[in-house]
Amino acid sequence: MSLSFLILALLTLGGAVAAMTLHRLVHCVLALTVALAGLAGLYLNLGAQFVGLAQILVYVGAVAILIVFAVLLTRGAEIASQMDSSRQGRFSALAGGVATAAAVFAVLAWVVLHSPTLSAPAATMTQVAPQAAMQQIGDALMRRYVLPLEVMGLMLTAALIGAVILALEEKPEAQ
Amino acid sequence: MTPLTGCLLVSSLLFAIGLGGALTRRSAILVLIGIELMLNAANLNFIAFWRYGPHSEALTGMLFVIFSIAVAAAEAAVGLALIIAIYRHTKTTDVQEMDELRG
Amino acid sequence: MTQAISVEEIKAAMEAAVPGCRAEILRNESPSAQHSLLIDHEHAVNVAAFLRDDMALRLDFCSCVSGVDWPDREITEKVKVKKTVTTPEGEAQEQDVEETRKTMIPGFLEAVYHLFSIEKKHGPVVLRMRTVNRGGDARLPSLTPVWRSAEFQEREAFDLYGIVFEGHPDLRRILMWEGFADYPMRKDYVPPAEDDVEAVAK
Amino acid sequence: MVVADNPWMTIVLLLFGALAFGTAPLALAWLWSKKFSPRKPGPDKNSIYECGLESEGDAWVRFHASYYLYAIVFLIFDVEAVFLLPFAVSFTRLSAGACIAMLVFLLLLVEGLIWAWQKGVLTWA
Amino acid sequence: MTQAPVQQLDQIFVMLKHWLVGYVPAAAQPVVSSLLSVVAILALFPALFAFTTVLERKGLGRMQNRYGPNRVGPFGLLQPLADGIKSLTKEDVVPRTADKAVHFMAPLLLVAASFLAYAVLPVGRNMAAVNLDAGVLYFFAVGAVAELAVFMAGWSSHNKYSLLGAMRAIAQMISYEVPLILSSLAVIMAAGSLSTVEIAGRQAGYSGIWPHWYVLTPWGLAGFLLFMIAATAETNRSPFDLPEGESEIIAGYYTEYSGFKFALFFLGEYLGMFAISGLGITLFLGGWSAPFSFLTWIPSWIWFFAKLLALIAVFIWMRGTLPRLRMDQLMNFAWKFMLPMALLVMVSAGVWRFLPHGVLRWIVCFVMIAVPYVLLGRGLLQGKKIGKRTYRFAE
Amino acid sequence: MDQELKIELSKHGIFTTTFEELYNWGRKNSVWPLTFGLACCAIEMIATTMARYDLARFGAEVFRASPRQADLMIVSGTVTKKMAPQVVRLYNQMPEPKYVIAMGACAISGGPFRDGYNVLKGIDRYIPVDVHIPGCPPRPEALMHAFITLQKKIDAQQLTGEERPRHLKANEPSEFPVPEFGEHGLEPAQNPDVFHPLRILGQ
Amino acid sequence: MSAMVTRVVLEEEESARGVEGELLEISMGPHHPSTHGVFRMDVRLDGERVTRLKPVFGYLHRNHEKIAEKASYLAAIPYTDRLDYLCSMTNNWGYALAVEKLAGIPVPERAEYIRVITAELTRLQNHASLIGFLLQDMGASGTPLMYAFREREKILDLFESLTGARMMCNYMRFGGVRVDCSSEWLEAAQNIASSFPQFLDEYEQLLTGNEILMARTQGVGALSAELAVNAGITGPMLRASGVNYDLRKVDRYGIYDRFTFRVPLGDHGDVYDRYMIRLLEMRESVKILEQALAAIPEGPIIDPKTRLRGLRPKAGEAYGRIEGPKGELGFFLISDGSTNPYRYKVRPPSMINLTVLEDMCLGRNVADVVVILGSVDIVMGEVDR
Amino acid sequence: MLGEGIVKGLAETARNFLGSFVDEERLTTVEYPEERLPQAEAARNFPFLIYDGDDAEKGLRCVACQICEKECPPRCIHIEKSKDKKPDYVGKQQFYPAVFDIDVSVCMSCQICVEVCPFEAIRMDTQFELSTDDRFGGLLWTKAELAKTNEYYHSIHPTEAGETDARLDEEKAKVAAKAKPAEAEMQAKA
Repeated sequence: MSLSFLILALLTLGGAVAAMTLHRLVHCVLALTVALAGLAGLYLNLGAQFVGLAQILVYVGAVAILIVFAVLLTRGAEIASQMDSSRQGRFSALAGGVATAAAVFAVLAWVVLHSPTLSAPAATMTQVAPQAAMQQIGDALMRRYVLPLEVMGLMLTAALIGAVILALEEKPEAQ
Repeated sequence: MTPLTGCLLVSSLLFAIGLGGALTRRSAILVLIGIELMLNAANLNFIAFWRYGPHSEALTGMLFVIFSIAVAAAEAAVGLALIIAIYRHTKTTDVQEMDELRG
Repeated sequence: MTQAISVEEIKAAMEAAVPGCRAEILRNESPSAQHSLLIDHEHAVNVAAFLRDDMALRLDFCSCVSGVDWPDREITEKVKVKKTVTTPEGEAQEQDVEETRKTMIPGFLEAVYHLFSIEKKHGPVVLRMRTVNRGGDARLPSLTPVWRSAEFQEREAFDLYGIVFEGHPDLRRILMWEGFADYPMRKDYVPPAEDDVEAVAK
Repeated sequence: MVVADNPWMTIVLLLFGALAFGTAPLALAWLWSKKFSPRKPGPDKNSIYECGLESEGDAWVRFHASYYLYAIVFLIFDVEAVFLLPFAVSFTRLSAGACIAMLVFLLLLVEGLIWAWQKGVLTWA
Repeated sequence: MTQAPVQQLDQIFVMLKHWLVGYVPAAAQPVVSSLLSVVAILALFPALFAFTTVLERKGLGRMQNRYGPNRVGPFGLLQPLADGIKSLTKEDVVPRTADKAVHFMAPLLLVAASFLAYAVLPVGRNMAAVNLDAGVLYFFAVGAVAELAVFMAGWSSHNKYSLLGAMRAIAQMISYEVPLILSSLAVIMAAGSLSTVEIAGRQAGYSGIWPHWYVLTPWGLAGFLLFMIAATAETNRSPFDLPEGESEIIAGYYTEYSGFKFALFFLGEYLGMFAISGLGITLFLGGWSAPFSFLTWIPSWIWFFAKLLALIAVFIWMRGTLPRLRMDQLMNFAWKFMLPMALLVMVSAGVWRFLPHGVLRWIVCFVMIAVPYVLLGRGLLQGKKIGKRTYRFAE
Repeated sequence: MDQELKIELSKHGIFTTTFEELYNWGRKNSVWPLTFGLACCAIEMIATTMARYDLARFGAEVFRASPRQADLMIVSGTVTKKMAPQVVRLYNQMPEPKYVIAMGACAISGGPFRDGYNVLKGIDRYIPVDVHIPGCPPRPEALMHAFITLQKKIDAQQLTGEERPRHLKANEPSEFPVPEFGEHGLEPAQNPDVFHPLRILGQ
Repeated sequence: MSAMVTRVVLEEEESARGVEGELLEISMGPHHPSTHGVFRMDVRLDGERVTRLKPVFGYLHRNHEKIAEKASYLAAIPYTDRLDYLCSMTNNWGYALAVEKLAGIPVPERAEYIRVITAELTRLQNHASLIGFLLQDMGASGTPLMYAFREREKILDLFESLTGARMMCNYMRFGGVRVDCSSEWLEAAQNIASSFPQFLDEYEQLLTGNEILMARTQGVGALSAELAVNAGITGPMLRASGVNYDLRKVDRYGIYDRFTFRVPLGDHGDVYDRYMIRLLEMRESVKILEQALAAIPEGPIIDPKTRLRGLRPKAGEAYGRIEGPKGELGFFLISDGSTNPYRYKVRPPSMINLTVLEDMCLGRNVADVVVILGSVDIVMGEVDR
Repeated sequence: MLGEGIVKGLAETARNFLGSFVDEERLTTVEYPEERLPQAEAARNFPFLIYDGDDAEKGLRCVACQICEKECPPRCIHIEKSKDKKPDYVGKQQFYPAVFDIDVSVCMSCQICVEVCPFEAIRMDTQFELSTDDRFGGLLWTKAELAKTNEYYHSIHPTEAGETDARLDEEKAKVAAKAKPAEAEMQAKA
């Protein structure tokens, strides 16, 4: 457990907390990008170079932009997004949500900390970072994972079409 | 504490934060952000297990994360499109209000 | 720039085409000899539309719209009047007395339209309209529905002279700011006295 | 070989260096304003610039959906690029079959593109 | 060995670094070594930025029959220094309604992201700060951060022109990022690596006097042109400078920035331009390698910077000549011309590999690119009936 | 620093400079004007930046459209009452240090149009002007002369002490009241903080 | 009338909109880098699409007419210089023509020739710089404008050596011109006339075939002939819409009937046509220049009987107009027999050409607005007076 | 073909760029403070008053007829007539301006004052480097600042000054010719 891991973990978690609690939606999105960038740092720290960089490319470069556009497209929401704790029902919902999340975390943490396979200092734990050169990834992708790749292509196309249909105005404007 | 445990703890905390946000925030976009966070928490697990797991040369965890990123991105696109589509009708992105205005 | 058709002919054609319209020819004695037609308010738009669409005239191009201010004028003339005058002797006597008589010509605002024909390439035909007075009744029908080119110029006349063009699509102040109260191009406009300390002499 | 250092350390150092490079002059400027040239904010100076007029209406308005549509197409192609990069790296050692598989993958996305093109998504409103 | 002094000159900076690192204790050596690379980047490229601003102003001046700045210092070379001092001492105005934290961070983020990209650029033989296995991907990933910085600047200013400019900028950057990545894929396919160092190394050989640059193939040339056009758009340079289109939206997303923050935007923009040109050089123009085999005695880093300056000159040249595109044309150009072309370039690079050496593959690849070019170009113009016209005259 | 000592040192190849000199040198050589043309003089201002006269030689071709990035406002032409609030607001929105050149008769005094009901009799009624150029319109050379005059003025400014220019004093204003449109004219008609006219002889 | 109908339909469309995206209200100007001075457009945007555009002007309203009504006939001439401050010569001419009509003043032949020469030179420099400004608005970083001003400076030098001032020539007088031109001056003018086509070729090489320029201008801001006529559009803008109406041909004022030249006409009425019409008009102007320079006679330059100072025309009125570079420049004068005009009205082509600005811009992009405005060729001194 | 026009344009700017190093036509800049273009002889900026001889007070041609004051379109001339008279260039007793101010911050350089002046007393100067930071002191020119010698006039507008001098000489001669018979008459009477 290195220092860099700690810093990155803190960055990620801090970003995530900020993303979930800040008032302004745009701030939330910016905090989310911090969290995702931190996560990318964690991947890099773990030796997964390609995944880490892909994470930045896709999440920071594209998904964040997408969310920002969505926020700007639905501006009225910005005011409504505040956590209005004055109302009783609202407050209880808030408390309920937090409690559920805390409970989930408790269970997960308990499992992690008490799992015998994880706590045992197995030989695998200390191994040097596995090699994951780009070529290996490419080879693996094009040999063993060709089918998932094609499925992924199909899914991306479907997502494109679906999202466009949803986001497109119902009545095309009379140009 | 082993590095793997650390990763898993961070991941579960991230998951919990995402979950808490998704449950408590009223803006649909924020709910989506929460879900994204949960997905990413899972991804961290995959990478951690790939890194410290026994068959790292197989790259399964890594490729799985790549696919997962793709799926999450697609999900975000469709999800946000959905929010926009609903917004167009209800003029709100508040999940509760959406619920009330339904029908 | 020859007037292909004389003002009299136009007047006749106009009165024939728009029944009830009253037009008056105003002679211009200067070398330019651009005589004008004074038309009435009620039929102005019809007359204008006729002038524009008539195949012989085709005055499709309204070049210039000007506002003109004619303030109240006092005309002093000396008239000889027969009057019974009581002489110092106490006799009533009829006598020729020279008297200065002052006649007030009430002021009015005027809009002058210079029309040309792009199709027939003749012009100018000068149309005039006059308001009843310079005060609250400074109204004229707008010819913007007939010629779009009058839009800004009529607004300008409204802005600077205070002529209200009825039927104008967007009659706002154009050169001065909204909220300005005066009509600065009128002859009797006095600009506000600013504490104007100019360096005229040392 | 110089490049044998730990790459990530260099990058992190570069990140901090770059941030310092940006902040240092700003700090200097701040110091300057403290010492010599006082900042003079004012209601007019710190209002929004709008061609010399007072700004009316909110700048944060809702934007047109076409931005979002482009973002969707971009996202999909960005993700596609993530798959294409490893393919490109191992391309020289791949069989024709694998290449055809990639071509199919590409064609699927191109089909989406053509669909979007036809639908007018790529026409800026 | 006549080669020795040449090689020494070529590696002079590398040796200098080794020599310097040798003086510190072994434990600190990696840190110091990294630091030296970082300092070199942080010193060199801003200096290049300063130089380029003068170059640009003088070059534009010359194109417009005038001198350009020539009074401040010798040949006006101290002009950027004066500008810098001025910016530094200028009052910093932040609008009252602005989102101050985001407003402050945006220029920093932009500059940081621009600097980060230099880490993987090989500016000479053995002269890259780091050699990442996924160098090109790293470059694009870092570049993506710039988009966010632009958005932050535009949104936080709370100014209509700024937001409009930012939206334009993002739309433009995301649109051209796709062709940018796709056109570089062709090179990656040929080189079989994502490492910039390796890609540059692959092009260092010669056939006769001709180098093995990727630009010297049909797909490489097309890819290079596409890459450079996309790069122009990515860096908001004319004719793609819509986000700061002065005649339309004042100064775009940095309308509300003053003092040194504005200078930072300028710096960030130019750094982005150098970086992306550097990548273009690495990918297509053989990186640091000499254009002819008999010129290899000139140090590699001179070649890199010569190429960089040449590309910058082209940027300036374009700026001096071309009017700006319109938003819809820009987007159409990206999606309906650049993207299909980039895909085709990729496919043709694939076909290139599978075809036997000889004239045939040149012809096939050329046709594969030229025909769609003509068709798509026609589609782009004739779809809107754009072309030369004849006029009638009235006597 | 003592001037003689400085000359002496520079003879020996030692160039010294003070903060003040550097500051003034930087400011005077990097004066970016605001893209701001009002009337006829604006055309001559444009001509000044064109090839024949080339203001760029002084490093001043960077016309910035946003007042946030501009140093110099060249009031080139007639300021009407309708435009005056905008001009003052733009001036206010410029960050310090900022300079104003009143180019041409209209900008100085209303010029030939000063009898007009909508014409401001000189922009110096509302904002402080550094350099006035008479002329209608002044030739491009005259604008360059004014520019050089401004550079000299900047060069002579002190960084500290009581004589230091307005923008370095914390209590001096950096923005001036923007006049409002009244029913008959601008209100107020002038800004007494800035405008100190001569009295007419004998009054 | 279709002209009005267009507007109503567009307003209806506007009210039906707003489904997607809020409308952004932006004011472009009065301080805006592209608005040719202090012009302002209140624009409502849907995304980047313009759904409403209201021109606002008056920011340079210098009360020209009021001042001229208070001044003598002679003193109004230097003020006309400052109307359209790019073309003082043609403004002078327009005013002089109106006064000549009003007072019946003849003009000597040599003066007429000098008027034609200076007016055509003015047209050349106006059109050239207009194209420069148009390209500037289109985002070319100054190069076309610089080239245009390079040539403009040559013409201004010529004006200066003749009249003493670069821009505000104050040259023409009712009944002639102020000073005579020397043979060296005519030679210099001949040099410009013969070298100008080269410059035009260079200019066209730089611009005309440029795909970006074509894409930016073709089909943008199209104006139908019908609307153009009804809205009183004049000058190159009208001719770009295909209406053959050039006052030099129609009124044959001055001595224009002595020269052979052609009137270029466009078919689409869009920005590209306006650009091209101006380029072609410059070539025709060069032809007129060549003919005038070859035929200029000796003789007096001003009608000796005319009193410049204290001119008192007979009561009456006159409307005189000329083909200015921007369109029909008219002066309407009413005299009440005193030394100053009772009513002095300018018909500014720039302002009236703006009437259709909204019609041309609706439904277009913000960037188009700037280009369309640039192609209208306005000068605020004339719009606001 | 897509791109042809762009290439043409690029060629044009390149031609100008390269030309700027060899061709004067392609580098038209005149570096102002050091280099100046010769001013046109007709150039005008602001009016000045001519005086003959060395004494500005004595030789001033202006007779304070105030025509220019009346005709000046922006009314930037302010003249106050003297109470006494002094002889003008032909020896006739004339008023002279006690005060002659021109507010150059208002002057529109139209030269109408020159045109209407019957005494050839006011002419246009070519001096243009007048920018000042003194709004009131620097731009209001008094008689002393306005008065310039005839030699100066000759130096800036030689042709025009020559014509003026010729006209004045003619007038002088006329007056002298008129004066001669008168003198003879006087003598005869005596």
